[in-house]
Amino acid sequence: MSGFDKVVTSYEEALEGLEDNMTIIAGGFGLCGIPENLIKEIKRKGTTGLTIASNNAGVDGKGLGLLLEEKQIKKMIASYVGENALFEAQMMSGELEVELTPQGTLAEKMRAGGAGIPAFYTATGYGTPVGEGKEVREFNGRHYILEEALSGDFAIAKAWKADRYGNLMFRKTARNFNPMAITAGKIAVVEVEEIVEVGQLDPDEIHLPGIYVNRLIQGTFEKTIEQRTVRKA
Amino acid sequence: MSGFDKVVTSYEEALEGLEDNMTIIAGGFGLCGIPENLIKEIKRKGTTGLTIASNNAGVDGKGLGLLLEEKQIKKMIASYVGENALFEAQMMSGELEVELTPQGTLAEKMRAGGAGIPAFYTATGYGTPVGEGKEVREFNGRHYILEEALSGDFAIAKAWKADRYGNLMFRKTARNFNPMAITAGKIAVVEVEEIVEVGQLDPDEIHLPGIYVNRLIQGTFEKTIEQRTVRKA
Amino acid sequence: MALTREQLAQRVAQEFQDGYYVNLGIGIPTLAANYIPDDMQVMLQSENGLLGMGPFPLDEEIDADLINAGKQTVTMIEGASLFCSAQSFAMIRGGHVDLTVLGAFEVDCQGNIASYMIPGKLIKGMGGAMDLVAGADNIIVTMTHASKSGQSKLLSQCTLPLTGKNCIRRVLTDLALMDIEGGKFILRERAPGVSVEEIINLTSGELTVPDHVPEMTV
Amino acid sequence: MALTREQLAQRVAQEFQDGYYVNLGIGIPTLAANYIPDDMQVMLQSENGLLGMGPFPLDEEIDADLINAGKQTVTMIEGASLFCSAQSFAMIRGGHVDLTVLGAFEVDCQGNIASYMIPGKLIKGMGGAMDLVAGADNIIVTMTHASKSGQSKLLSQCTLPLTGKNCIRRVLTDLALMDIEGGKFILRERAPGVSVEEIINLTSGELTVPDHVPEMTV
Repeated sequence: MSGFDKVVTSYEEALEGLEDNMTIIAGGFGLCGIPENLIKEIKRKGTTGLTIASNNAGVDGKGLGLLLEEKQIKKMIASYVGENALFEAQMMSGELEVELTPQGTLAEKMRAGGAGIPAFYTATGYGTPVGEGKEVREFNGRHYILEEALSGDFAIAKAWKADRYGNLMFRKTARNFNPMAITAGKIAVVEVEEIVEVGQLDPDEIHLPGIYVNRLIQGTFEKTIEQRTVRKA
Repeated sequence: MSGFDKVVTSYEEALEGLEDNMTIIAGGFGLCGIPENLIKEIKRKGTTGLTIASNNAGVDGKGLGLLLEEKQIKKMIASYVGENALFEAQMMSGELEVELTPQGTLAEKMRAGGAGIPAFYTATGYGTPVGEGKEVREFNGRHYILEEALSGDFAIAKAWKADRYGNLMFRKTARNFNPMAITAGKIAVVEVEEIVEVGQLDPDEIHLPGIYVNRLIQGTFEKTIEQRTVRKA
Repeated sequence: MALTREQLAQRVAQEFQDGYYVNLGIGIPTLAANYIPDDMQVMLQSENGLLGMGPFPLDEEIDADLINAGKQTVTMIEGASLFCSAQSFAMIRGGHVDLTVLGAFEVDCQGNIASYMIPGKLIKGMGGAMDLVAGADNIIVTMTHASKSGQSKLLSQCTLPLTGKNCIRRVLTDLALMDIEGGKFILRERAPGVSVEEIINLTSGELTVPDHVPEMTV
Repeated sequence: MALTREQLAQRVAQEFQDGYYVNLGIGIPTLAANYIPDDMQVMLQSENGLLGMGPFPLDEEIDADLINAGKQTVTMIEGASLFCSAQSFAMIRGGHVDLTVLGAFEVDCQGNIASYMIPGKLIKGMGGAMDLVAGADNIIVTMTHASKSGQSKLLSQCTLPLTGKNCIRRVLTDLALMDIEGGKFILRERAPGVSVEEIINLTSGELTVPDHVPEMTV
């Protein structure tokens, strides 16, 4: 009787079934709250031809930047990719396809993918390159464009704490895209800093219910800081 | 300097500006988590011609049932209205207009209203009376109908605990429609069991940020139970 | 003999699998929770915002803030989680619930279901039923095979306003378990002591009867 | 004299009102947080999921899990709240943020803004900027009035790909504060010591100059 116990004990097992040319929805904002060990495992596996939806594409040598090094990514769906020289080079050379998506639209597309909403209207991007080729419709005298949901074969995400049933809590701004990314994956894999026994989490304080989580693994994290900014005491 | 302090001290002040023929979005499921004192204040004020979106319409003498007694409601947008004889009588006589909306669609319409999404597609209601007159569109071989967002001149809702800035925590299944209802009101009025000082709530445990709340009031609640069911020890 | 309510609930429970998230409608579906096998974990979703619903409370445990979708006081099991209605229906509409069990007035061999409204008579509203039937791949409808006056509820076409179109694949009645495939009912199991002829007589929609139709084990 | 970065930030801060929820873009807009008047409370929204952003941390306070939209380490003020990106942009898109301040490459007198892309040269992406300009009623664009080579950035029609269409009503440059109304720039204030003629010369789009154009107080 395994029931609702989502815990797996190796990263290999966590990403079992991930194959070339699949689509992955990834959590994280910059390098904050990224599933860093799951990304490393994808690098180790050598899976290629991937389509990845993630707000950013990591930096050189960190996060999704690791997968760019090996040219494992065929297409990126992201809102901001400005921190990565390798990314720019591959995009300019045409090796890497890029679909720039406004940040809020990207978040909403992932949420829609998880929530059974195939498409929604938003004013974001109307009259810009993002709106090109998309249906425009007026509601109450304002123009909106139609955006379709995003979902993936896998979701990879990072949370702070989980119980064995996959009930999740996130920490501070490391929450970001992680909850929606998880809901949008056919197989949702989440790595966390701590796994507690069932019953240890207050049901009112769970940020995302375990029903969305398929596999759960405890890891250790580098948590690289991109812009270390301090004030004087 | 009032800043972000949302606290008002009387129910009269809480609903100042509510006028005849306005639209109200209300939280609550059955009699659980309803803004019972705000409803009583609407009864006291005698505001009429109201359009109210709420999952249910209360029961005779409780919740929104109080406003039916005085015929203050012109139109109800609800998913389930089966517990209220007065409601049925007024609906059958044509005094009360009713727009039956599936529960999940109602929740999503409120969320959309608060989130700047004017409309979305859902499979719910396709091929049923709910879908009549609505646009049908196919995505990936499946049929969906277009549903538009809901928003109101006022939102009335109930939370458990708040800080003075209107950051909210809900308790158990009294959460239900309350968070979305609040986001969908031009003026969102929330009554709570306890108001704490700013800084007392863990930012990670806030269910709904105070930015959505315009007025906050502390009340005492009857919390009527509709179906008291127990098991033997 | 037609199945009793308890037997219907028992047969429903045979559809459960270890690790299933299940939404049970009011009535017979809810009873099925009493028959979850001991060697199996099933988690109950209540669409008003609770995953991991437990049994009714002891008198001293009653909490007005903790109810199920039928407005009954309930409890939570360990590992439960609470959320808003938008999240609850994201879960349902997004197909994350493994099994949905609900009642109906009529089902037809196109997989249509009518369960929420009898025009001119009963207008209570659909609650979450339309979302549940639109969101789940795996739905079991439970109902009596025929009305008290002997009218079949398994039709070639529903006569009442629909709750969902072309979404039902499995129906359990007091007489039979049937699948719906290719515009036909397929008789899979019969209630103990109920003959295939009786089922044929009380099924108005097109019915395929395999050579062997086993009795249910309840 | 053209305004310095600090003076631009000071002038932006004069748009703040007590109780405003404000989203400040990277660069000059962020500096405006240093000039919030003492008798006023303003709460900063960071679109990566924080409302109530505080100053940069002390060295010992640094937390890799707490950054702003520019990926800088930050702190939280008392009364802050944390949330996911969907909630953050529900707030923005839904018009709940009172004021948005952001930079741009070009603005035109139709209220169009270009701020995210120079084709063939700079392709970093729009981040949250398209959502911010589409979601807010109250936006201030801050930028230099002209390029280093003296080309106006206040145009009759933007030449770069747009971030948003017909959404900008107020622009603050190092030379002037302008509103956009009825397809024209309207000169509201000029930087101390800057002449109306200088502004006219460096404004390419149609410009209306009222009889009296006061100097800014910075």
